[in-house]
Amino acid sequence: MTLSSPAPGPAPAEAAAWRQSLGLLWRDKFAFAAVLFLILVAFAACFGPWLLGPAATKINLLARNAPPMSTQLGWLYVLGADSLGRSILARIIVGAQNTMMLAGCAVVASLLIGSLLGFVAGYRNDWTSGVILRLADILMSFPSLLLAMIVLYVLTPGVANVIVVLAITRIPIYLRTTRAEVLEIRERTFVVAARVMGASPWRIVWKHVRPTVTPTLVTIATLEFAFVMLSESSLSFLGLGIQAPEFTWGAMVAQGQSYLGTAWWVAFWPGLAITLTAMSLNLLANWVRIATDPVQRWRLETRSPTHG
Amino acid sequence: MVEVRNLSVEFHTKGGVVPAVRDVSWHIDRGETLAILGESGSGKSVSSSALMGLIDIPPGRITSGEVLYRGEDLLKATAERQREINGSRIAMVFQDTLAALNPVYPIGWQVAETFRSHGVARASANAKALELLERVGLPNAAARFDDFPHQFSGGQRQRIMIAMAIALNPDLLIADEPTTALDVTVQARILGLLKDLQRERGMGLLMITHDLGIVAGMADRVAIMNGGRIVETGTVREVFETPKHPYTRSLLDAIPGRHGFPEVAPSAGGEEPLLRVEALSKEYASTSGLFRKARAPVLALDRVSFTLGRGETLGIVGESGSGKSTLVRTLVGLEEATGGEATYRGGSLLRAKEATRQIQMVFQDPTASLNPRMSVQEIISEPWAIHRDVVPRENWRERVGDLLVQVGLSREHAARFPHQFSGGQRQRIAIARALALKPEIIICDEAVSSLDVSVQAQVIALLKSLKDEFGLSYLFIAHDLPVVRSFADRVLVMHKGVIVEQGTTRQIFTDPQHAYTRELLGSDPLLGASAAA
Amino acid sequence: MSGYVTTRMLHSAISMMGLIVLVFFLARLTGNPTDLYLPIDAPAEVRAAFAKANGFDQPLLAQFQTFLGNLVQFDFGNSLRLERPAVDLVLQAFPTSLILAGTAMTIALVVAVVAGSLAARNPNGVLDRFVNMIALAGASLPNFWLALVSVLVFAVGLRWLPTSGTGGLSYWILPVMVLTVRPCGLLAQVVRGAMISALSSAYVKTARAKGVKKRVIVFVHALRNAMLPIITVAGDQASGMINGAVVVEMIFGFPGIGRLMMESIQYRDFAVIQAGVIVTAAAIFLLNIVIDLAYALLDPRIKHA
Amino acid sequence: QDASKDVRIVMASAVDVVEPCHMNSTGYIGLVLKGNVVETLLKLDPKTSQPLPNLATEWTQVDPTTWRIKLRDGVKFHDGTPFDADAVVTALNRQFVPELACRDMIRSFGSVKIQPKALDKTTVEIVTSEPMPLMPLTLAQTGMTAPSTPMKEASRQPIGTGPYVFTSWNPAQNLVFTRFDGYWGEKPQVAKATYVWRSEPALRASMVEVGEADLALQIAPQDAVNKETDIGYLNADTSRVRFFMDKPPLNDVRVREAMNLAVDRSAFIGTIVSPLSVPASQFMLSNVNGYDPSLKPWPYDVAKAKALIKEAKAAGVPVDKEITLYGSEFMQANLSEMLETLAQYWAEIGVNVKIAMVDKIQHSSIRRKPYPTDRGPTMVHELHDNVAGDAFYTMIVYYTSNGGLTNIYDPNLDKLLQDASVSTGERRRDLFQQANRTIQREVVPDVMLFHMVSYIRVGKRVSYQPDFTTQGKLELSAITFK
Ligand SMILES: Nc1ncnc2c1ncn2[C@@H]1O[C@H](COP(=O)(O)OP(=O)(O)OP(=O)(O)O)[C@@H](O)[C@H]1O
Ligand SMILES: Nc1ncnc2c1ncn2[C@@H]1O[C@H](COP(=O)(O)OP(=O)(O)OP(=O)(O)O)[C@@H](O)[C@H]1O
Ligand SMILES: [Mg+2]
Ligand SMILES: [Mg+2]
Repeated sequence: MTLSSPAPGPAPAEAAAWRQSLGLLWRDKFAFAAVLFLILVAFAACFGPWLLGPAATKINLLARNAPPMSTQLGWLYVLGADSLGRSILARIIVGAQNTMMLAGCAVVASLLIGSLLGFVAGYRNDWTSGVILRLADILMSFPSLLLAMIVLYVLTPGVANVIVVLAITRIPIYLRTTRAEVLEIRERTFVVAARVMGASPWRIVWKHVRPTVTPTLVTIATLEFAFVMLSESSLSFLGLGIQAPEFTWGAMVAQGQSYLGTAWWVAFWPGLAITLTAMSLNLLANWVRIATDPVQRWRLETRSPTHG
Repeated sequence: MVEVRNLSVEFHTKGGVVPAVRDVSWHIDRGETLAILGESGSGKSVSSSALMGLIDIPPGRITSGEVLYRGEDLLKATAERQREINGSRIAMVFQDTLAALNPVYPIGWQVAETFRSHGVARASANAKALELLERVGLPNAAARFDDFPHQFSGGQRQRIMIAMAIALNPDLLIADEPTTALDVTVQARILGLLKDLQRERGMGLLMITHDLGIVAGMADRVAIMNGGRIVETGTVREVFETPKHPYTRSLLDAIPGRHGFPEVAPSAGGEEPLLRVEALSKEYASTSGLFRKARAPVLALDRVSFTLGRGETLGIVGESGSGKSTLVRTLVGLEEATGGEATYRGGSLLRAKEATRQIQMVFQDPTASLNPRMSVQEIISEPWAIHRDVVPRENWRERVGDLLVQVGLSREHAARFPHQFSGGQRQRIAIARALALKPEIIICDEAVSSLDVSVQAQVIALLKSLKDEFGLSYLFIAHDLPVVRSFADRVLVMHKGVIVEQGTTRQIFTDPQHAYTRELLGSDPLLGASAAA
Repeated sequence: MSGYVTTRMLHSAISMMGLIVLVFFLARLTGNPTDLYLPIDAPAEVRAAFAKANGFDQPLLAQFQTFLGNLVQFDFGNSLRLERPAVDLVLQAFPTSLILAGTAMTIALVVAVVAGSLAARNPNGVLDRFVNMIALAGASLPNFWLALVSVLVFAVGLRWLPTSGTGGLSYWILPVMVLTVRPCGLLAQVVRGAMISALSSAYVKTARAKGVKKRVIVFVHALRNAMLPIITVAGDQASGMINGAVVVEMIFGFPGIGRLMMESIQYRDFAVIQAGVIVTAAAIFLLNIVIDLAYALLDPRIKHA
Repeated sequence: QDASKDVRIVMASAVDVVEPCHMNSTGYIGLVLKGNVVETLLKLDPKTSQPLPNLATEWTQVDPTTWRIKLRDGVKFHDGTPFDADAVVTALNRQFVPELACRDMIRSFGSVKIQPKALDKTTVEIVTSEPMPLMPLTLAQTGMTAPSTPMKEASRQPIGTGPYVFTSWNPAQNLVFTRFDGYWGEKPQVAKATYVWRSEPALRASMVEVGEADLALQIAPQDAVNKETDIGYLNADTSRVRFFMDKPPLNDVRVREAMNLAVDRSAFIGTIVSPLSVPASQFMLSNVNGYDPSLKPWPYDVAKAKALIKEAKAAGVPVDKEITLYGSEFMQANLSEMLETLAQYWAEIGVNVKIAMVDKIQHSSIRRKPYPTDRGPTMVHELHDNVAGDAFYTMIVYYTSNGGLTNIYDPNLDKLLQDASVSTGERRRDLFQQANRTIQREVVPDVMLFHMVSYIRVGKRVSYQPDFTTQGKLELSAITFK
């Protein structure tokens, strides 16, 4: 009657699930490298200021714009020095904290608020949805520079306030994406089936709609991570961003751009850090996307040598 | 013409390798019909998909075998060559039509695409598509050419699929359960059409079906599959009259409709019915899109009235597209009625804020009704998560296993995901889910039509025992008249949105009043055969 | 459908009112412009006279009333900085930005759709990895950096293109290119993600069985199903650009709305800020209506409230 | 048309206003108009700051409040009207029209009112409400616009007597001048000048490099690497950090001295500021009347600075209290680098300075009176240029008790400056020099930093020699073709 499939065994324990995820990760070498890099960044963000804080702010006009790949000034200067002779390496490591906090908080905040509103707007499809969407319209057309100016003027220019600016301006993309997807998913038969079972709207959204929307949201969120870092950089470029002596990678790029013609490395390394982080996050997100999709998961599983 | 030799296919899953097809061989000559019969999940769909290069590799893997089409091994053909053959030389009718049709394109466009893909100009492709749709009996084809798949009934979609497949007069047509959603009259017409094509063009037909009646009427030869292997082949007569394999014998024994009529439940009398439907109407408005042309509204239900008593099974039969699904969808609140009233235990169903847990439903399209991201365990236990008081959480795993066994699956399947099952297996999961809440009423929309007869018999036995034990009532939509005959207490006959006749099963089957009912009963291959005998 | 559009227009008009109120009051939180327009050592009387002449001495509500009164007569006020009707300035700058944004978005969308779809055909394959890297690198380059480097390379180094300014077609190439890169990278990713799901669905299998060409399967069958998130994200990017490709316009000396708004914000030129917000918001609202209509057009199952 | 005598000039900021009565207060207006379209009655000798004849040939002070000016004969405005005494009266009166809110009037006349009068066709008499010993310098700033210029609204098509006619203006893109054939003076070489603007210094430099422009103003020091084309010059700006001496620890002179001694100004030169910059001892350039050449910039002496701080600390001064230093990028590019470095120097002697970069508006309101009382110890970075040639224009505003931008309340200094501003000749200079010495040695109201340098890039086709007036005035007649 039933198929003779090898017994899959009872529910795998928590630890086994972990090991299995790790195994899947190991099979995607790109994602694995990405995770290693992100661990490095996280480490820098946690301990950077404590390890290298003074080195990152120590001004040394003699080493101004010192070129990279020279060991004359010591290993801290392998990536060169910025226009005040500060070690770029040290600044990248120390700046990781502000950068990650800024981008992370902004992305998470806008993701949470935006997708929540998007779920409501997509699922209810009545006047609440109208109100939410018109609010999103307002947010989308409110000039972000004016917002930055207002926040920086009314509040003091600090990391938290830049986060507020960036988070607010990025809400609509999550909101609208979530809503668009929900609109489609809510018409699928399995959602309809759940409704017949008597599932509450919240349950339907949480159990059926959310997992289906999540891959798209995760893709967007990782891209937004880069976007937010760069927006912050642009704000710095326009004089509306984070203020010295605080700094982020974005601010470092903005500061370095005036030396593009003479000392490219000042803007290049922090820019590279941004790109690599964004790339790692995205590789990881792609991996998560595949690993959590039962229909796609074989792409990771079948590389397994044991299945040869 | 086509020959399959020693084909084996396996799938990689988290739980290990699933050998779906093992060492299967068969051949079809010009104008010949081969029927593959077999248990649901025995590898019928997979083996035929392999022929067209439709197995995803990986996770699937063709471990051995060859597929010869006019001497050419299709498994070794280039992608371009395979594409040329697909659709024009070998075509396929898929099992689950809602998922198999692209939801965002009009059906006319999709049918015409078969022509366009093989070099027919757009305008003549459209004309030919329309002609085909009319030929397969899609009502009002010209007007509905630009409608979308979700606007059609299950049977109508199936006819659209068939139209798509026979478009280019293929040498070989693989029909995977092509008539499960069709009422017998339409079914007879479609089968007749296929026979004509065979006669005219010498088309080979590979018929995958559960319906022994169809096999008897259509097939030249039969192959019986079980557990991924072909356990028996031969001419229809050989196999039916002298079955060798025990599985074949059990299959033939399970043919429904050979037994007597069920006794009419006496409870239908005095007490107040559970469900009362009065003059229920539903009209699908003309959805004129921004750039879509408007069409006349479809009147899917026209003042339908009936009652359902406690412990009663009400069979609903009728022409495909006559409004059966619409009726039940309206009852559970998925469509808004345009008129009339339905009450459950005296309370209005149509104006209820929440769906009652006492009415559960099994949908016509199993694939679409299961969330692809949930495991079977999660799917079946979901009703308990919604209604917390039914089964305590620590018993879920156990109970899910029980339900799976009850519907003929195994406990191990709980960890798998819907896409890893065959069509019939998915339907069983959906049935298990509906049973989970032990509701008072279960609505089955073609719930057993994609199951092979032995499983079907098993599921129906299960439904019956639940009815006896807990007094469940069923609204049971089916095209398969023998099944209705053996299971239903009373029967409704629908035609073009109207109930043309209702009565006890015995009344309807032995003394049909309405012309349509008579036509219906007359076209059933088995009933017809037995009546003639 | 036209009923829907009318309702939407009506609702948008209400949001527009909200936006105007918001901009009017919030902008005035950023300080009194007197300090920007008078010499730093101007005596108090002169400051007071300036404030009076421009109505800054009135209570905010009174200022708002005046503004609304003028607005209903389509008078958006005069630019403080440029001493010209604000709406003229905005309408002059807007088309430039619109063309810039339109061209950049079109190119970005086409390139992203093609690259993303091809990548999605074989997730984690060679082409996919390649597209991924390029797209991400593109999505994580700062605009200003890209602008300056492209000037250094294409205008100064190779001398193929003019550095900046306006004029013939050649003047548009660099700004459009710089503007295209980021949305293109972003969209390519979104396309890829949505296409992976679409390509694994059952109707794709049907299309294969019909013998539909691979190209058609990808770009006709799957793409249309994947279109919802794509146009949503594209719409977001486009409205960002309509709102002002500030950095690009500033660097390349393009007389667009972004630069105008940036300068107006810096100079607290409230009349221009207001006029600019109203005009860009109108465009963005319209864009969103079109996108919402497109949802229903792309997916017939979606119903509008 | 022959384009060989045309030039293109790329500037840093857009020319979005061309009203000549703002031209001394708003850099770029003067830069394009002054001496090209609109001329002044007198002009200053760039070396000595002495007034020289221009549209006026003679000027005399008849009594303390009356000046008499003799005009050049035969001069015409671009629209053909003759330049005469009536025209001058109209132009002077226009400065005082309230609707125009002329920024130059506020600067050069302050609260003084004037009554100009045409004595005859070429003689004008100006009666002032208070004595104005600096009238010639003022007249070297005031543009003579044609009588047809609208009196109540800002001009969009300035008409003057200069060698160039204001030809076309697209505020979003460019501004074009062409040579005026009826010019009274020598015919300049440049036939047509087009001004464009780009905010990025690197881009301006590139434009000259590829030949899209002939002159790029204000290129960044780090981009000024080509000796042949890039010229650096003192631009009249002097930078300093001003103490708000109302709160401890900044109310203690030892702390202020120590903070001056703690900064190694020479380390900045050639790194953060241009190698041509000069450490400053006073808030004006050496060619300004009243500059004291004997004053030297503060030396770099950490030991002494530490000692002073220690002393102050011993006396109970909270020397390590956090001080906020405000700055604004719009004043000076890369300013935060400079301020960060300063803060590091001060940190070395134990003074705790926090930097706050603010917007232009905030910066202005921090700098000027009335000062809020609720802020902690404060310093502000500022730039000042005195192109008018007399110390008066600096000292009154920045160093007297009544000045709008001062934190000094020193009656002796007030008196000294009061005397100086009404005196003339040698005495005037001596008194101002004395004031400058007092300020540096006794009051110590600021950390004087540098006389700043700008760079321009001059294309291969033309020659141009900038000087300190180039910031506010770029005479096209000074551009010659090679
Ligand atoms: N992607 C997959 N991963 C794992 N197992 C699969 C996958 N696809 C199919 N199977 C398994 O292969 C077996 C054969 O499936 P197939 O679809 O051929 O059955 P079938 O004979 O057509 O049944 P039905 O009559 O119910 O449609 C089933 O047991 C099914 O569970
Ligand atoms: N959303 C819709 N828009 C327009 N017409 C629809 C829609 N859904 C169903 N219909 C039409 O309503 C009629 C009844 O459909 P319904 O699905 O109830 O038929 P059915 O009796 O269940 O048929 P089958 O046995 O083939 O499943 C059909 O003609 C169908 O085409
Ligand atoms: Mg099957
Ligand atoms: Mg149906």
